[in-house]
Amino acid sequence: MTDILTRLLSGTALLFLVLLLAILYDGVDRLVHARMQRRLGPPILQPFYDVMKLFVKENIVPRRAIAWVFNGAPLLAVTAVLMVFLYVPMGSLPPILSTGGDVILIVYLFALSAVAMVAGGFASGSPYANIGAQREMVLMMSYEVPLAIVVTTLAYFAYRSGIPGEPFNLTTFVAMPLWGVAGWMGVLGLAALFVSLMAVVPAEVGKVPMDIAEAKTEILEGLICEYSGRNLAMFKLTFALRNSAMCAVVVSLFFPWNIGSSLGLTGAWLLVADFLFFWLKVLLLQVFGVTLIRTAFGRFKIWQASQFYWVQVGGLALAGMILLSLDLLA
Amino acid sequence: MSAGSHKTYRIPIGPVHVGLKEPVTTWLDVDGERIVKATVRPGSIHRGIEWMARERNPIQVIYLAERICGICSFTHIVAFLRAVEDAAKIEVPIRAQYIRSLVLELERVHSHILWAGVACYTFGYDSAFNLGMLLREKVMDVLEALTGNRVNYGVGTVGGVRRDLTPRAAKAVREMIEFYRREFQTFLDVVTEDPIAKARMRNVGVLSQEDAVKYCALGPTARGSGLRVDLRHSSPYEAYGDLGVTPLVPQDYNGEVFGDVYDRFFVRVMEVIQSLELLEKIVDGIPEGPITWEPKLPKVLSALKAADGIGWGIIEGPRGDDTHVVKLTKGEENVTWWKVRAPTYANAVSWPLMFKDQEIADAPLIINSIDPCISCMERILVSDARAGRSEILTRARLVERCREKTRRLMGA
Amino acid sequence: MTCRPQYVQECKCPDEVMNCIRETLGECLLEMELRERMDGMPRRVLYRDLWIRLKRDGFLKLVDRLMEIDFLHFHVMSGNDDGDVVTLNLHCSLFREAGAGHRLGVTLSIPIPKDDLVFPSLSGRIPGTEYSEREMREMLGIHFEGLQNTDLLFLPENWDEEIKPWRRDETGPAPENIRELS
Amino acid sequence: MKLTRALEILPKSLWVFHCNSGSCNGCDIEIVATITPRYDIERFGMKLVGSPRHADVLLVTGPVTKYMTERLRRIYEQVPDPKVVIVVGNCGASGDVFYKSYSLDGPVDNIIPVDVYVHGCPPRPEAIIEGAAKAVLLLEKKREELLKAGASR
Repeated sequence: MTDILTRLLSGTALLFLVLLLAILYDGVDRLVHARMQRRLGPPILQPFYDVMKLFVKENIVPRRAIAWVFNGAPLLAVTAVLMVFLYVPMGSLPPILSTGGDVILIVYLFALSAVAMVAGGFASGSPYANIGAQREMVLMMSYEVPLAIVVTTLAYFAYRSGIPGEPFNLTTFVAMPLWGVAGWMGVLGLAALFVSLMAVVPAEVGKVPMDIAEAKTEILEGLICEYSGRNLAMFKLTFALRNSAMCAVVVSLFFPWNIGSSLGLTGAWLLVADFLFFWLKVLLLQVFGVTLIRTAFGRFKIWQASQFYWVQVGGLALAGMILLSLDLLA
Repeated sequence: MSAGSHKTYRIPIGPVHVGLKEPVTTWLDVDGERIVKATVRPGSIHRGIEWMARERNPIQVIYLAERICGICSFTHIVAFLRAVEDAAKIEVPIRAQYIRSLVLELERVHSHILWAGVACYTFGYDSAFNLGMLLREKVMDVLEALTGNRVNYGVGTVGGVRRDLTPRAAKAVREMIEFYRREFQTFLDVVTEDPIAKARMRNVGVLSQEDAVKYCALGPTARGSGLRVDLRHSSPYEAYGDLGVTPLVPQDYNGEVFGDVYDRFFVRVMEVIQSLELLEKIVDGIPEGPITWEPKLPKVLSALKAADGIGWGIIEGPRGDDTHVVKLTKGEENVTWWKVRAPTYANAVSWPLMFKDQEIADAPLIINSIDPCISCMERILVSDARAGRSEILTRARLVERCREKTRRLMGA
Repeated sequence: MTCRPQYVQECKCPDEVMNCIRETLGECLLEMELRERMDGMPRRVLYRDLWIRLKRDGFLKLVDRLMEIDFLHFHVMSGNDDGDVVTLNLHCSLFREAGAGHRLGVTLSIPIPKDDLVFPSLSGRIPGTEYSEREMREMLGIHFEGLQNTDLLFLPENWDEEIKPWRRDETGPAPENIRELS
Repeated sequence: MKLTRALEILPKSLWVFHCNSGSCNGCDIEIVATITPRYDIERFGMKLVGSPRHADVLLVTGPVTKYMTERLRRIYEQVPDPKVVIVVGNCGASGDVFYKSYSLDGPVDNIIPVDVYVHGCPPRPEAIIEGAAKAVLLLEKKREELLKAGASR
């Protein structure tokens, strides 16, 4: 009983902290983006202001929208992504719900939030939102393939190379970095998997060049075109959270090293140091994997993005899979 | 996507758009992502400028002509002035002609860079947009130094220009040329060599050479389709007869013509570089002399009052040739009638062809591709089925409605 | 008639074109003037404009003849209510692609009696004229025979189509249609 | 009241929807200039948004043409409360050179309530930023009214 209570409390506290960090990172993203464009950029706390403002604005439900889906979708979307953080070990802090879930569940949670957004788009009854929702669906179908390949390959590799623990659980990967287990072919394969997973990130978080479903200049913000006020704020949170969540998962899978123990820290300090180090890694990944990419490229068209994920990224992921299998055989 | 089912629905792009008669609503019949049919409906910004001119004398019309379009304002002025000068048989001093050409070329530079930036913005390439706009500020500074204004310069007058080219301004122009020679290549590289940018523009919105002729396409749109048409070459005006302009077509650089958005983009960007050369020739070769045919306005007005006839002014603006026709009647102070044909007016006819079988994602880009005015990018409207409401809203009713909504919000 | 959708690369001299027009039109030709546009340093002729006034009957014949010389590039139509007649001007050009200074501006000016405001549509021959014809229809009330699309072009949907904004007689905009903004 | 605290932060985030109701484009390019590196309004937390539903401020340029009247009203309604309308340019404020026509319904305050006028033909980017700053103050005032209306219920 007390266990459940502590988990509940610590979970809530953690999620709150994560929410703040995710929004802050969104601010960093915008600032870095602006600086790279030789602009001064917004204050770093800008996303906080935006979200708070949106919460006190009027919440309009279009007359042609299906109200309960329209209002429920943002809530579901944001909850689903928040849930992801319950399964991600942060530094030496074990995941709150470690026993209950694994990588497959995380992938599903991401998909669930995307589906919620699609449902919201379809429910808003605007042709632009409709197109946006269709695009999001197509995009989802495209990036799920490389994502599935990466996740299953990693789990298979972990299982076959005899790493202790549940093969699909993130704690397994964190406890024993795969880079150390693999041979040179395996390292190559892991690198390929890493790159293909990073390629999925912009699509998951809806940023250029994969912001096809929300393209402002094409279909007027698409999916979220009809949303305002509180609902829009929740979608903004969803995007920020997805960004951090995706990067957190990548960090757990590929860069699970901790700093605390090598500094000789113990107890609470170890937890704090590792936690901070974990989020530092997430930030770095976010800046290099999302912000730089979105500064350097334009937007894909939907079929170009599909092709990109099916052929290039999918191919790379497959190559990674083959290399890792060869490594296992060798 | 709605595979199999062929239910099409209509989405509007527009209506907010720019220019005298250029604002356009485009209704796209869409099947999934594919455009089946496009219907173009201009008119949202029809202000009746030609009708307004009937109550104004030619000098007053200059300021009206300037506000046909804020981007190519000087183009409209010069076309109008040439029409008036043709009707009234007024000779413009050479120095004034050179200054007119100078401002026209500066305007072309600013318009093309603006367009290129906005095109990048349209397909989500914000960094290139920002880089382009950063570069554009330089030419805006020069225009400001030369004329005192950033937009709507007000330098043209019947029989000449109102501002002389001071040595300081000439120095600013030279500096600007140097600056662009140094910096513009970066922008060119960033955009023309970026794989995504190229993928977004290549084979999009194709207008074949044959259609370009048939639908009377103009300016960069026609040149992007491979036609060697440029009024600065085929019927030189002002100082262009001395400058020797050759039409810039993509086949001279890339070997082949696609007639797509990329080619139009390429033509515009290369024309900026061409304009720099022209600007240099103008600044070097500008002769001394008066800048107006007659500095006293009452004298000009009386000469215009005595004039009788139709004049035709046609010049190459940044977007294509700009045609103004003016009728002056003897004994009447005001313009009898005036016809303006902004380039987009002609280019828009070929829009439906470019839209055919393209994707919605490309629609704003295609709209942009002929019209380097700031596009519909942030001005695409959602038009909904509630338009059928018959109630007429007064302002008081609107305020009431607004408050009602507030109460509803606070109650919730 | 099918027109060849390309421009000629070599031009004819204006006199030749003028002779050709004289031959084609015969008594339909009311007036013809060649204007030379001078500019530059030294001041010299840079290009020429041809102004032709003709009767409506000779119009199509002339257009077809000019199309044989070069694809007639259409710029715009202008028009005016001149009392008993509505004058329609077509501003076109020849030899657009034929080299430096060779473009020849051609203006065809045709008076149309007000009691029979009908004019043949060119949109079959030159598709680019569609907008201008629609504009002249809504602004001056000229009926174009053969124009497929007669939707309003510039005026708002709720416009009373009986009112022709550019006319100066009773069909023009009445004072109550006009708004003073300031 | 907790809401008040949250509201203090509001002015720092200003989302703008731009509607051209018949302008000559001169104002519009100056508006674009304000989002570019030299003037960069994002440093004040302002940005242009693509849908009126996301906006706090409606920026209108141009004397309203008959074709645009209804559409402008509809956009105005789509902007959620609290909202401020800024008119950029002389012609939207008074008609300016377009003072008399058969196809104009404007000026803008004839159609929708206007809060801030930015004069100039076209105004410089600095003037547009100043207009936005005024809008921030007004937005605050409107919010207080909203709060009062909420408190009295």
